[in-house]
Amino acid sequence: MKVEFKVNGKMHSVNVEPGEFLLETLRNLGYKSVKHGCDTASCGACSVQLDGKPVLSCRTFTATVNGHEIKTVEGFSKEGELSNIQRALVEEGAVQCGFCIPGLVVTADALLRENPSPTEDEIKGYLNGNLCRCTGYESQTRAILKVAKDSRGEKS
Amino acid sequence: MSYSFISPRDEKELKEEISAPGSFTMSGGTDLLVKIRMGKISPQKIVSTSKISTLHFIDENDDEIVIGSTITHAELLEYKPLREAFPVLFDAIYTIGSPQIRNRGTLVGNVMNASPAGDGLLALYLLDAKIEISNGDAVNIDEFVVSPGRTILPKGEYVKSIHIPKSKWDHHYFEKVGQRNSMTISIVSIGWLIKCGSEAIENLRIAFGSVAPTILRLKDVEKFSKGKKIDEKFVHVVSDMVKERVNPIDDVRGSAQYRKKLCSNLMYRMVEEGIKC
Amino acid sequence: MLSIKEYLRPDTLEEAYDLGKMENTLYVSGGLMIASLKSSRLERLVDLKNLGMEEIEDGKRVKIGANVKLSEFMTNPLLSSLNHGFFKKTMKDVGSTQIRNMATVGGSVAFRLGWSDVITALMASKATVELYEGQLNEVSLERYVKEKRRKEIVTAIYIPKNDRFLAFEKFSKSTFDIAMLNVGVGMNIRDDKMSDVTVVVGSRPMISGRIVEVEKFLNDKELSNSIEAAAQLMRDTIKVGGDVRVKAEYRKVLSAALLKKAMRGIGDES
Amino acid sequence: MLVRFNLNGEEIESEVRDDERALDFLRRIGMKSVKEGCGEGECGACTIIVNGRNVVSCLMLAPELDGTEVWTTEGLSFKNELDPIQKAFVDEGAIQCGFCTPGMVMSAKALLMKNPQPTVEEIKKGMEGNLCRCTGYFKIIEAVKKAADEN
Amino acid sequence: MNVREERSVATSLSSDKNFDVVNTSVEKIDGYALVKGKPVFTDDFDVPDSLIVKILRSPHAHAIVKNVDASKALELSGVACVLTYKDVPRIAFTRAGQGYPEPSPYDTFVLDKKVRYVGDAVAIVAAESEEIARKALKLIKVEYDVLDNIIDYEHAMDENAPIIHDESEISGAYDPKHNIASHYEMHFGDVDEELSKCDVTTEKTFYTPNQSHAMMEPHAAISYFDANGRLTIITSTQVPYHVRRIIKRIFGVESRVIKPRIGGGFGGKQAVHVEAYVTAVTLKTGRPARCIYTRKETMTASNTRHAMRFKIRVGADKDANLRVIDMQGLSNTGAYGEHALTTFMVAGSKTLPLYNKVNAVRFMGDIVYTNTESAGAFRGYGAPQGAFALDCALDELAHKLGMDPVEFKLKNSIREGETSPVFKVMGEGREGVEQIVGSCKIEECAIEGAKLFNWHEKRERQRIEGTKAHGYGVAFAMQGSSIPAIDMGGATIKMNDDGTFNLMIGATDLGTGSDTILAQIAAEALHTSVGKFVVYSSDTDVTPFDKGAYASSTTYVSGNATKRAAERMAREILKAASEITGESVEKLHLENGKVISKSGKSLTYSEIQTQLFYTFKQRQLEVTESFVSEVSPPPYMVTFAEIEIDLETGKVDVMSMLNYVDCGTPINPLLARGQVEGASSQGIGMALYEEHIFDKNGRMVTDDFFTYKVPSRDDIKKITVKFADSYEPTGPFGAKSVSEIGLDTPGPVIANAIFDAVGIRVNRLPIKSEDLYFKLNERGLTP
Repeated sequence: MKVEFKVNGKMHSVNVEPGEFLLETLRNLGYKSVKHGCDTASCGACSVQLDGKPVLSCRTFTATVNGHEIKTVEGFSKEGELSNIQRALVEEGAVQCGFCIPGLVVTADALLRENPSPTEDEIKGYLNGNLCRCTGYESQTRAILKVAKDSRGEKS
Repeated sequence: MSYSFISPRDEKELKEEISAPGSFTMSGGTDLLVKIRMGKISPQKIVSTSKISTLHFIDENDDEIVIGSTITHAELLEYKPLREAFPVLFDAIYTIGSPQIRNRGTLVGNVMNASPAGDGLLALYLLDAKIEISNGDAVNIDEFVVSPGRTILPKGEYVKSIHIPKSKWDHHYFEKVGQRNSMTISIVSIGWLIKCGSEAIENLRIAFGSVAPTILRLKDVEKFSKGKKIDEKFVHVVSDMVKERVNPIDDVRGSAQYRKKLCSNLMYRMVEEGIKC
Repeated sequence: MLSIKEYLRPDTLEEAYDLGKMENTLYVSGGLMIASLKSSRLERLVDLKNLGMEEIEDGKRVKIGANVKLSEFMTNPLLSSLNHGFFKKTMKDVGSTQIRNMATVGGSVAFRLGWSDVITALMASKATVELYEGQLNEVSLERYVKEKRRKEIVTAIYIPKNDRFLAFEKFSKSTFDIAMLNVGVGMNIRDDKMSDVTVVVGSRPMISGRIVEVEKFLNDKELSNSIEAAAQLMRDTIKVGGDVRVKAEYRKVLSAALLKKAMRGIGDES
Repeated sequence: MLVRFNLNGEEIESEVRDDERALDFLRRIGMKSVKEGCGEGECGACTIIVNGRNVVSCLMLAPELDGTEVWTTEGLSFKNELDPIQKAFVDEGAIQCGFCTPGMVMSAKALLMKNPQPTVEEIKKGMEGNLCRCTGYFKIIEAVKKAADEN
Repeated sequence: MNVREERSVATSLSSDKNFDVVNTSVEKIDGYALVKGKPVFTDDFDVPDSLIVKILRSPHAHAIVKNVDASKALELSGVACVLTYKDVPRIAFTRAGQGYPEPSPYDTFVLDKKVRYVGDAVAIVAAESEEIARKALKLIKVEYDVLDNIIDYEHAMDENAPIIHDESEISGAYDPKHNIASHYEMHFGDVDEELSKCDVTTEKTFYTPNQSHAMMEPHAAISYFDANGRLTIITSTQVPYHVRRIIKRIFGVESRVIKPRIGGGFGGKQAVHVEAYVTAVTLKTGRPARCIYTRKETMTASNTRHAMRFKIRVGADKDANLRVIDMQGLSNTGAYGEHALTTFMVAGSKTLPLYNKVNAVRFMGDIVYTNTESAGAFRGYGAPQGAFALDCALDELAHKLGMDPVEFKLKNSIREGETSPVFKVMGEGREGVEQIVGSCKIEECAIEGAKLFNWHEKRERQRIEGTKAHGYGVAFAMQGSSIPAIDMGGATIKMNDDGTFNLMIGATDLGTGSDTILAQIAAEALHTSVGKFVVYSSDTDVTPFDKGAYASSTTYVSGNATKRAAERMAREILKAASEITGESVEKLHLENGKVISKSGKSLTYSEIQTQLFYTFKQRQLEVTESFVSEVSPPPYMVTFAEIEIDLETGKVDVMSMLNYVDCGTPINPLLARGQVEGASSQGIGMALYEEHIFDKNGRMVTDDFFTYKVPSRDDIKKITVKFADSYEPTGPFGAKSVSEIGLDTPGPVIANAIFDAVGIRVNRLPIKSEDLYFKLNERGLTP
């Protein structure tokens, strides 16, 4: 079946299988940042923004995104330039193996749009669906707090 | 460079397709695609004849051999009766392009290309071939070809076949002078057919390529030669005649002067070949 | 990828219902649960997304279209303020941000999952379910989860608008996990006196249901001095099962403990 | 338009553009052995075999592949086992930069299919449409001869 | 300014060491690519025309494969091949990626006619698409002769227990007829006699579970013949060189192993998992083959931590002198003996030397086969298992002595300049090496840590308030830095005329940041910045040999190799500069990417190499150095934790955890901190959440992230990391290891804190709220 949707502002018109998931479609289109980490909606590595909201692409039928807008981490940085959240994650040492990072970036970005000044608890709650096995989360939380602080003009 | 492609299955469909404006008929494509690439033509539609079975044939009878328009050079070379009947045509085709080109290019394509350097065309001139057009007309080759790249083929018609009347010759000759041996376009090409009488030439046909806007048959030289004996003196005379009659141009492959000299010199091949007539 | 033959996107409820009657066909709302089905018999999905059902309507009771996402409970001003902010607080414990952005209230109910937190919370609020079965019907959520139906389409949930205090407690191994047991409690409370009490326990591992004995016991009693006894009664009367994750005996413990926490929560709040 | 043809022994069905050259299409579907050297049929680097004959794929349109049987160099070797022609090219040092080699191999293959025991002259004639800038052709001729001898 | 060169303020400089690049928190050099989601992981590589490989796995824990009928599958269009044990070489090998000769038994075949756990491979299917491959799996008919199985490792040595490895080809196993993969015992002194002389003793049995690595990236490999016919394997591995060696052993084929970025490993990728399957398919079909494990396969058919049981006896005199430690262990290696002996030995060798003042030590036990997923290497490698038993036992002893456990453990622990006989006796799979401890700041860790944590103040607090109990625990740990006298690492440095260096290392960055810290080490030695280093790791055809990423060795071994190479490069640069300038080497020095002479001349590295390329004694400066250590200097750590128990449910939350670490010089404090935070979090998972449940047929029920709970963000409350001011004389710029030690303490520290809170000694991990509740209930502590 034919489905049309935008990824990072670029229109795609693709033929997909009726039972195809967005994760598969996006990776086939070359958006390799979207990761397959589990099969049970448990890890968040496949998170993308659907109309600005983080969802799990492994559980989203591609058929349902017809006419919608998707954002992956590929859409966050221009060449050589990082978004604030990306920069903070690198600076705070929150990127170890990096496998969970694309999903984390799109989720954290949504959090900061919805709530520019989240508390540590709010960060933890919002990002509870993004598993990371390397960092113990502390550095990732620090990075998000840092972005929030910077955006309030309180330079850390 | 955007066009559509269609490959009709029969001649009726072919006729419909080629009458549309901007459509080009393609048989082998070896010249057409290069021309498109070079921007010389911009077709809207390419109509391939390759899948029309009624155009893919070679017929032979006592009087002639008829070659369907989609027969490739390679197929002709592999067709034994052709080699026996028209060795000059065989030799000419044998020099065309490369195996890859001969596997795709057709004799009709060579005719349609109407190049003054057409190797197969030169042989057809010598052999007084006739072109059978889809409207039923049959036209002599030298009337069919008008000028470089142009023929009298009416718009909306196509070539069905080439008829080559059988005739007996004792000697035949084809040579092309090119910058290299393979894959080359001639600077000058020459071909002749000779029928010997008891002591002298009974009949001679001679043609040159790349020395005029079309293949040049030198009919007056042919007439002059009748009853003459082939020797140094004869060749000396006809080579001067040839020099006067060819009308080549300067181009990247050679100057007019060089070409003229080549033509007259090539006449000496008659002696070198040891033709006793 | 699911090996299915068709993904259909009907535009009307009637059409969807007709399509749903076909063999080996399931409805999709959020899609979260469908995706994990490994049934090789499934042939067809009927997407309910084009049917609208996204309204949140205020009135004597609040109508929530079946396609409303769980995240709306946290962000929609009306839903997040219901019953003293109960749903906003509760939904934080359900799934994750991504899951709440995908899962719909209709899907959460229609799947009748034993461990559903949403059903427990809604049941405590005395929600009802609107269904399409060729015509629109409405049943209480309790009845809905108990009854076997076929091919019905959940179209909306109604939450009564009132001043009841609600509390939800969930026990799970880690914070991003399904409940080993969950408890929802609702009541009117005036001067510590309880009335119109609902006590719901889910993930036992059987599906959520009201614990009528405990409710009866609590009605008309004072909250502050009934907690221990209610907990004891809960432990004694509740029917639970064991599974690989947790033994039945411990579920009983949890039912009592979570009831106490919920009641204390209501006590603190009121 | 949709074309169906047999590529290296497998049935292929693919959407092609009307004005796409067979060369571009074959490379697009992964047949990277087919090289573009000149784009006008002069160099033979894009040689493929269509219905048993070697042709230059730069002067062929992709729609024309419909219904044909096509071989490219990819189809000649299985695993690491080489076709005798490929082997002979390696053994005889007929490969220098290697860019012309796939086309060479296909022309040699077509030649030997038609004429299993060609003379040197016939080899030269058969390979005349393939340019090589490295080797001076001697080793190529020897390679084809060797492959023929081993036939 | 290049952000990578930005200096972080969060550095703690060793007073007498003045570093420029080392000991600063430069940004991870692969951070940008990762945070942008660039296609850098194995599954992100599109190799055209790849076959998709799937593995048919056994539904039985123990069975003979009587017949495999793949005819139906092979009829399916798009199926390239189905391989069974008849189609692959019958070469016994071990999947474990270790030094050679391998200490693990050769007891594994790519495919065997016997299956030994649920998930064991039965057939390899390769098809044109994932869907076809999955269909083909279902069409293969396998006849099994189901055998009795052993799931519970405590029954592996029972009389009449089924024999798991009865094949004739097995070698290197201790007593396979009794399911004993390996056995170890050592002692010095007479433990029974010493125990009898002790005033206080304690004896207890402790259990640790078979934890899953749960790295976020599942196992993945792609193999293909490159254009020249060389078998090339792109694989998510920690041990590319071992993979190459093992593939050669199995298939007799040479290969190139490329490690791209790795999505976490933690020891789980210190083995051959997927590589053998894709290789078999590529060899069979000539086609590229890719196999990406599902999460379920990653959970059920790769490796777990070795579950261990330790019966421990410890004793002290009344003056709180620890006199004796006796540990009798049992380890579950699962179906195959991967890392069987070595992990078990590390449970002793990386714990016992910490308490070097004892008169007698015994450490012994068996490592047994069971019909469960094979155990393997997992961060800590036995040490967390040993530490749980030892540290908890000492905690109890301190309690019996009425002594603050910090004080008791500190009093009896090792100090700088001391040694332990255990170092010499126990190595990994063989004898160890003697070593004097060159750096040990355990006093700072304990004393300063206690202050920072408010240990003494907190211990005065009320433990039970309402429905909650609070407890405070401490745990001590050591680890090692590399496997001495076995593991080697190499580094090649090449100077370019643009002023950059290529640093080529076999060391395998699996997310740890080793590429970055090795570049820091090289930059420090070459007096330039990290940004000048272009790092390549690891490609067996390009980079020099390195043992791989394990055994806390990369910073220490590969770091020393890198330092040596960089120092030699520095000498080469000085020599070249001397030749160019005519000034003697003694008058030249390196500074900020330049050679500076006393006469004031200066030449940049770029200028030197440009001259060396084109105009002057032409050559490229390139050096290769390697390093193998004679010692394995332990890092030390003291962890303090506060836990909260919900008395109504038995649920335990770790409210805060302080890790005070002596890892020598942290080459990159930010990344070192990340290592400790991550390890702590995995340790918390192991202590509280991560549990594998098997059904009676041996099938793992907890085979996904939905049922196997690794800690999520909200589960981790507060982890603080502090580094002691330490300098290891044998380490590169004073560094020791830091990657594993963080996993050793969470188990004991949480258990000790629970004891502190409610007086219940938990002896089994994970600590389930259910179990704890009923214990609390028994003691009347539940409200």
